[in-house]
Amino acid sequence: MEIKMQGLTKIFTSKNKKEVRAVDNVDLVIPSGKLIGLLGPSGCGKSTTLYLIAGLLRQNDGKIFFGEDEVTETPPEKRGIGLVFQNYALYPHMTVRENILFPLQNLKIEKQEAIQRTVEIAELVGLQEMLDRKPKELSGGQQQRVAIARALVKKPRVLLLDEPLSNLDARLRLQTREEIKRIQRETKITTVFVTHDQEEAMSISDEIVVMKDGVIQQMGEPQQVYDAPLNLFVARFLGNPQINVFDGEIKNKEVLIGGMKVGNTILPDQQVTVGIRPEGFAVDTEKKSPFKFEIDMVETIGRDTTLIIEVESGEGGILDKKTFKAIVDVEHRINPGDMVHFKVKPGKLHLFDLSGSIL
Amino acid sequence: MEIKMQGLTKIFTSKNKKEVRAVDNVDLVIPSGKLIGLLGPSGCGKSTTLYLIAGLLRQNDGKIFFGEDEVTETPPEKRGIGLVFQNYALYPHMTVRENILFPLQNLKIEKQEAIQRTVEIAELVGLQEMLDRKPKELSGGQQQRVAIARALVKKPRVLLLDEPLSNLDARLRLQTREEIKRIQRETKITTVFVTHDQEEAMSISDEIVVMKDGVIQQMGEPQQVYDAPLNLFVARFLGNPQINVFDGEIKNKEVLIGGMKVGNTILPDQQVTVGIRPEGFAVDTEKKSPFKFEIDMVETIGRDTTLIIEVESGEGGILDKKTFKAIVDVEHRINPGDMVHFKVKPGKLHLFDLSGSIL
Amino acid sequence: VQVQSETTTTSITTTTQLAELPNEEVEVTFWHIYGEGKSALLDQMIVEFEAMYPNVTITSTSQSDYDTLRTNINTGIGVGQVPTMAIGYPDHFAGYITTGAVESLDQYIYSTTQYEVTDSTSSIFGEIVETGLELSDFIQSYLDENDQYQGGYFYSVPYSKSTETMAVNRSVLAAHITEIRAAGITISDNGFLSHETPLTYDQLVILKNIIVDPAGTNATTMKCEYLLNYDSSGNLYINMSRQWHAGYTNSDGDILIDNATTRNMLQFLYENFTSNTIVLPVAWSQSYGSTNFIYGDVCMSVGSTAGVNYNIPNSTYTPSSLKLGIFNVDFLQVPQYVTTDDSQFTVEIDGTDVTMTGSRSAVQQGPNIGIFHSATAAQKLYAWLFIKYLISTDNTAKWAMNTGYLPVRLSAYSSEEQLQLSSTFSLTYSEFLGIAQDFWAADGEVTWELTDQRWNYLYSSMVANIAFNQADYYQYDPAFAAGSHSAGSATARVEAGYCLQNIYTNVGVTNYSPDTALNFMINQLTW
Amino acid sequence: MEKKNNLRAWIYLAPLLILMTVFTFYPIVNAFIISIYKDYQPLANNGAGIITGYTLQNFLFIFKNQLFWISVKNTFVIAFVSVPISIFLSLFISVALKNIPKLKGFFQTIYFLPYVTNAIAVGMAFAFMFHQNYGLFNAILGWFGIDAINWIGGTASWTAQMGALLIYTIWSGLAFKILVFTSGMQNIDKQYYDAAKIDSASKWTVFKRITVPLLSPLILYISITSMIGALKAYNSVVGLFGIQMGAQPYSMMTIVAFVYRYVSGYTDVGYISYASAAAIILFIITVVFSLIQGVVSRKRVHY
Amino acid sequence: MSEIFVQNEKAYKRKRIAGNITIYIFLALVAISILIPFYWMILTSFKNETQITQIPPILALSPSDWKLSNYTDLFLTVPSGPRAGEPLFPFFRYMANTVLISLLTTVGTTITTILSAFAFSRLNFKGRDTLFAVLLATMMVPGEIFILTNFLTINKFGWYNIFTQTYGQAILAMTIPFMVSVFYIFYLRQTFKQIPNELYFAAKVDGTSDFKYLLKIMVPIAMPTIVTIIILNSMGAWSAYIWPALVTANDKYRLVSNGLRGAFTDTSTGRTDYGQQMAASVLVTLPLLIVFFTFRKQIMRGVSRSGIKG
Ligand SMILES: Nc1ncnc2c1ncn2[C@@H]1O[C@H](COP(=O)(O)OP(=O)(O)OP(=O)(O)O)[C@@H](O)[C@H]1O
Ligand SMILES: Nc1ncnc2c1ncn2[C@@H]1O[C@H](COP(=O)(O)OP(=O)(O)OP(=O)(O)O)[C@@H](O)[C@H]1O
Ligand SMILES: [Mg+2]
Ligand SMILES: [Mg+2]
Repeated sequence: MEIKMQGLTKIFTSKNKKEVRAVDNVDLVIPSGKLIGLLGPSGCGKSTTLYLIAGLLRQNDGKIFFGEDEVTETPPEKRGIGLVFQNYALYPHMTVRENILFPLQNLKIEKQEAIQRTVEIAELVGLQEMLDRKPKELSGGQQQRVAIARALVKKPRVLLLDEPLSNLDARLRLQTREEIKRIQRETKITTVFVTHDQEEAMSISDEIVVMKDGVIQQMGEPQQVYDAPLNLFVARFLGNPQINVFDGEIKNKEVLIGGMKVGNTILPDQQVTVGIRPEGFAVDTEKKSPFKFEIDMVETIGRDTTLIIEVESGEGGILDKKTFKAIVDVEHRINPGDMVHFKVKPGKLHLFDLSGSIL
Repeated sequence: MEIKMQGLTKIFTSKNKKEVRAVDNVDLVIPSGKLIGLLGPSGCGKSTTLYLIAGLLRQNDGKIFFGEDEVTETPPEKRGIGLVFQNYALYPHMTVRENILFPLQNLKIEKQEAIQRTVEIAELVGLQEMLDRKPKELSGGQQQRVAIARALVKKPRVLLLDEPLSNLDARLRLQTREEIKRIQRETKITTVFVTHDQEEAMSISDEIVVMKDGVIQQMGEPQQVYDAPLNLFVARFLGNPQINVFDGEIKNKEVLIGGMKVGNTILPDQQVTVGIRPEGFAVDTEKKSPFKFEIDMVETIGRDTTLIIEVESGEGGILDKKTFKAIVDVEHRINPGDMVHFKVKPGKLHLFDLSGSIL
Repeated sequence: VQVQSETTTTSITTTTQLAELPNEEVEVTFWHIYGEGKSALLDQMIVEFEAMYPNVTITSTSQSDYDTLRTNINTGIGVGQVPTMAIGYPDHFAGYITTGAVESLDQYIYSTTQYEVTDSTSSIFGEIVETGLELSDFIQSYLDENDQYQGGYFYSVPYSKSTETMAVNRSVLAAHITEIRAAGITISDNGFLSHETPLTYDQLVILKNIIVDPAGTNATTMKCEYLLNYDSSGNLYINMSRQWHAGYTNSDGDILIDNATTRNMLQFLYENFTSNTIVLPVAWSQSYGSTNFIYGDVCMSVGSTAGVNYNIPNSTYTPSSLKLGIFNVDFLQVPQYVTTDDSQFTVEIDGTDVTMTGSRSAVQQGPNIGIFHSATAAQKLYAWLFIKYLISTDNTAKWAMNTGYLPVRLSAYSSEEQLQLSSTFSLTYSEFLGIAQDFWAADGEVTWELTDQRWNYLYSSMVANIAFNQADYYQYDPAFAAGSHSAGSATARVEAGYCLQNIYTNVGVTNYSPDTALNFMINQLTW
Repeated sequence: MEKKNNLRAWIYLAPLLILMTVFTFYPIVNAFIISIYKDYQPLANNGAGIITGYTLQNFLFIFKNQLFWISVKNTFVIAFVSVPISIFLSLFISVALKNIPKLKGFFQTIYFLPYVTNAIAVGMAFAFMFHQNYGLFNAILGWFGIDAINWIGGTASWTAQMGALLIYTIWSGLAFKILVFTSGMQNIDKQYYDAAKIDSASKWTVFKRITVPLLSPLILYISITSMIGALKAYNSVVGLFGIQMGAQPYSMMTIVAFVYRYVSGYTDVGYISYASAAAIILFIITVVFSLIQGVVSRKRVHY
Repeated sequence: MSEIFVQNEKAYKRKRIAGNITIYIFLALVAISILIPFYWMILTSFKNETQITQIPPILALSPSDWKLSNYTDLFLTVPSGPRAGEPLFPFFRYMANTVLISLLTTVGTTITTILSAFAFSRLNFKGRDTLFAVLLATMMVPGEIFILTNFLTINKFGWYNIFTQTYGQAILAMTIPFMVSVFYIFYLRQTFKQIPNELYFAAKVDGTSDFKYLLKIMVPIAMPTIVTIIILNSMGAWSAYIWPALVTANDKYRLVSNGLRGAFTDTSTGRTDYGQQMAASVLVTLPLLIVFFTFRKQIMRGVSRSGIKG
């Protein structure tokens, strides 16, 4: 089922009367049967958005539709959603089994089946041996898994997940997320998945939505958003290590950083902000490129070598940071102190105007 | 200060009388001034270990030393530690400011200085504008940052962090973790950092400790543990995508998987379990290697191409999974359906005996 | 005792009517306060009565205490749900009367109607039953109390009556016989004072000088710390105001306490408190003085006839607390200021002699019994017959001996009914009175066996005699409900007692004036 | 959640409101009306009751009554001394209970017992404990070389009586408060105590900054209800001193006793009106104090 | 540095032990003062009349000196009259009445309390705070004022009739007016408010109605408070005195307190037989104690069960 938000706004007023626009006039259509990853910095309004969709918070303005039906005024229990809370919200007095059974009982699912489904889902999240424990007897990750099981077990029409994997170890995270993906694919439940882990978002989502300060920045297929960010915020937000951002200018169809040419363009002359992802660099083994730096640190993690270059503020036009990073193949065998000439791989040059929008 | 654990054991008895050995006879020395990453699957006893060090849980057996002093019986408030709880444990009735000030007040820090330090640390974690809010008016990530600030502000002798970054977005996570690292380096506070994120653990830690079912599996420098796992569990646990594990044998100094030779060894003939990390493969462009598969899926994230090969159970000697993955340079331009011959890069072949120990 | 029949109001006609008793099933509800332990005798009378009238059921309910009883009847009046009959104090009835809820009993008392019992299952089958009541057989003061209400009707008849008598420590008196005789007071060789004439206050003062040692009770000199304890400070106030003609209240509900005589009286009491002549139980933080009387702290103690036995020391007390050992006890009438009514007496107040006119007075107290208006004629009739049965000569005597109350009928004193007091001991009421009379006549030196049952009834018999002797000058308490500017009689009695207690607790306070207590009392009683 | 559930809420409240309308609101409204009746005799006229008009004189009656002012003085002293002390003491006991490693259940059980005892027994026991010569309290004072005090004897001073009354009042309210506080403390997440330990908070700091604020709703509850209870003190005085309300008559009189005195004489002309008027005055006093309490604590109560 | 640490450690340990001892002494003193009335009640019930009034008081009696007559007298049967054969103090009948009344009012009060505390703590409706303030205000009116009016009401309902009142009507009259308690609503509301909102959210998402949420989540979590309320409330019937005496036309319908107050006062002198009264008190208290001790674990668990955070 498609979820449609129109002009959705949520304002919190805290004790000292300050207003926080946690969700600000959001228009968003989540296509039916898709898994959407909702990404954004801490406090940008992700949880709030989910709660609005769930009907747990009341919007100050705007409308929500599930398919054709407006659900703006529908109470949460009538919306048919599954929700994994960021802090689990397990019922403390119930065992794991009871926690998972609870939504099924509410749906008046036949007892035999309910028990069956509970056991299945518990196995899925690896809790089969803990069904009779109370939440406080579980570790953080185990609690999170119970929360996931509880949301999934009832096969909801819409599944909302608020950082559901943040406390799981990599392997389990991978497993669970693939399981979620699988269930989602099979059941075609429209799913919104909040995560701060972009890798996770990008690998699992059909589309991702990037939010900032309650406002949607960009929506699209993961790779496309990664490859073609609409603004500097998105560019910066996605990618790890972060994109390198430089002060640059366009002069005679050439893109210059600190006077050094890094590429060509068809745009008119102007001051620009240039973004190049670490992996957008290639080592110019012929040492011809004017874009060269002395390497300060070399980190090899697994299969990549990260070259870290420390720069004086403003040196080389680098913005924000005092370092920039390039990731190159481990084969190059570069050592700290080496002088490396960089090329920018084709299509890896992102040009933004000074307000941060893509050119 | 060095932290030493001797035969540390913690047993939980849950209501139904089942015993859980959450920490099982752990001997561990955390070198003074080092940052140790504690890794392991959900429920393996990480939080429990931290709580034991903090003195919040009482061990069933074993001793703990801080430097020369046995602290086994010392109450937590006398141990001089900072602790970030997995679920934050912020004081709900205090504002962010009061939460952070609280430990300073207890240490009778002069008021002026305390306020100063509070503001500084708040800026560090990006909370300067939320100092007067109550925890429940904060987002999950914001709460976590308050918890970090509260633990850091008092400059503890020992700093214990229980998944302190799990709710932060990538950028903030990076920032905060580097800040933690910086503070740790400067102050030389012995720090234990629990995380399920191996990348995080590996990049931040001086040494990592891998735990399973309450038992320490391996301790060492991150790259070393990654490169030379002592057992199959560690090999599997570290690395993302996971290591590929095959059923193999050694015959005449040759390592065979499903009869195909993947490398040489000096070990005597025997059945072995072979581990090869996805990036341990290289594409044999000359198509000579007998180790060849038809590619089912190709995923390109950023700079890498992941080749996914689906196999029948047991086919090609692959254990555990029904797929195996190889990560190769995006340059190779491989498409689903292509037949690819793989070589194993030198030193990337891990051989384990059938009980899982390295050979 | 002179018993005068009230010839003026009795109008016995010679023509008696014979009527049929109603023979339908009748339930008579009867509310009282007698606890389960004490109502056995009452229950027995109920059974007997029901045997006499088989169509009648008496449902008796204990309301635990007088306050509850009154409250429940009052709230019941509000909803028209009251019992057929109930016992109650005069002020209760005064309250019920203002709402018109009680039935005047004159219609029965003066009736000449007679009924023949025609029910063959009755234990009195064939007998003739009268409704009229022989008023001349009742102690006058009781009657006065019960027809004091508006219009002079009887709204209740006396049921269970008691009075106050004075216990004295005869051993102390006996130890000082010479001095007492020297002071002109007649006393027998064994320390008995007159049982016919009460002591006067002049005599009390004389005795006080002889047998009181304010420094404390002393077993060698045989002196007590205080002379006279008065259990009920309310009774002390009220009785004394009558003895002094000081003005208290009247049946119209006027509060008459704001006068010089009363102030004098309170000042006099205050001085008597100060001199240890009179003491109240608060001195020992007690409600009753009997324990301290037994301990020897005080030589004389005025208390209810019903509490006689609490004044007798015996071996169950720890010897160390009995400062004068186990002593002999005698009972006397309550002290008076004058020996004949409306005569003069002189007391010293604030150092000067004051002469006043006074009368004799002793309180009579205890519940009466009446019928409520809302009951059916048959219920009322049977209720009346039941009341008559309860206060019949034999039953009132029986009740008296069993409960410590006094018979309400004079004829009880000569009743020939043998009353079973214990399984092996039965006697008539006059024989019962005779026990004390014999004892006194022998100056205490009777030759009864130790096991003689009479010993058990000696003291009850003493007070019964004393009560009968002072019945001459019984006074009743005016009963009235509160008006729009003053309190009712029950409040007045309580406040009177509190007034004295307040004065007592200020003994020794410099510059204290009893006027404070009186003013407070006035503030509480009038507005 | 945030939507107004008007209808639903009223359904939940229906049983309460029906019962209260009949048995609480109606009598209260009635009391207000009765308080301005002139010469009201509720039972006269065969139970229909009669009045001769309406008046505010009944209130004047109260103010002119010396006893009322005695009652006000005593009531205020009881309320303002016993409430803070008993709250503090019971908090202290509850915290102590929480902090002991062993015998917790044992003590809790004992503290519980007063609910299964009988008021008469308690009154007698206390009267004995306050006995001037043989009582427990004077024995204890004796250890510290303090002379025996006449607490509740017939000639006891006002201060001593009030002291005894306060001790008795505090004692009898303690068990309930301990019960509420101990069960309240169980609801506090243990993590906060762990965090406080890590933050090196002393026991006192933990008490002041963690326990008390987190219990603050309950503390407010207890202080409001015990303030109301103390302003309605009556049974404790009767228990200790009997119906004369003091070692000397009325020396420990309280406002409710004053009300009760006139309620129980309701058959008398105007008494029930006086009682209602006094009750209304007490009601106003209580409301004022509760409002003050509410306002004062607003900032400090954390929900 | 390490030296100091160790010293502190020892001093700390000493301090902690000393602290613990002080706490135990303190708690023990409180416990003793709470037990004294019980002791006194039991002791007095074994004394005879003169021993009771004795000064100085007798502080202990050896078992051989125990006078059981206070107890045995209670069960003496009425020799004659309409109640012939029944015990003087109808202990079992009064107990049965009391238990019944106690159960009914407790069930009623608990239900109304839970429902209204829920409405006041979770539901958002117009006039909520005003209504709550009004309820609180009713606590401030001395209840003595209600009695007369309520009695009249009970009568209008036909529950009180001096001749025809049935047991059922008496029960109604004694229970219905006491099935609400603002005091407990206030208390429970506080607990309910502390249950995190997320649980309500979670339950909504899990498809519960408000009512089911109340029943399945709020009530179990607030169990400590509810048990407390149940205990406190059920004791009420044991001390109820004035109202039962007022609205029962037949003393067979009354409660133990009515028996305790009335039975042992010598009506002619106003003196109370404390020995018997205490013996009866012991008997009345005993079942409570037995219940309490048999279910001690459950009750204490209820009271101390850790609630909200699991
Ligand atoms: N109070 C308890 N009672 C019973 N078992 C418990 C209790 N606390 C923890 N456990 C069990 O002990 C084991 C270790 O728990 P711990 O919290 O240390 O795990 P963890 O490594 O921190 O896991 P996670 O990463 O999920 O937080 C788990 O299996 C958990 O279920
Ligand atoms: N009850 C509240 N009162 C006031 N402000 C609030 C409240 N709840 C949330 N906020 C604020 O609204 C903003 C959005 O909060 P939200 O919880 O949606 O963030 P989020 O995107 O989920 O962040 P995170 O990843 O840290 O969980 C934050 O700035 C937060 O401080
Ligand atoms: Mg969030
Ligand atoms: Mg953990």
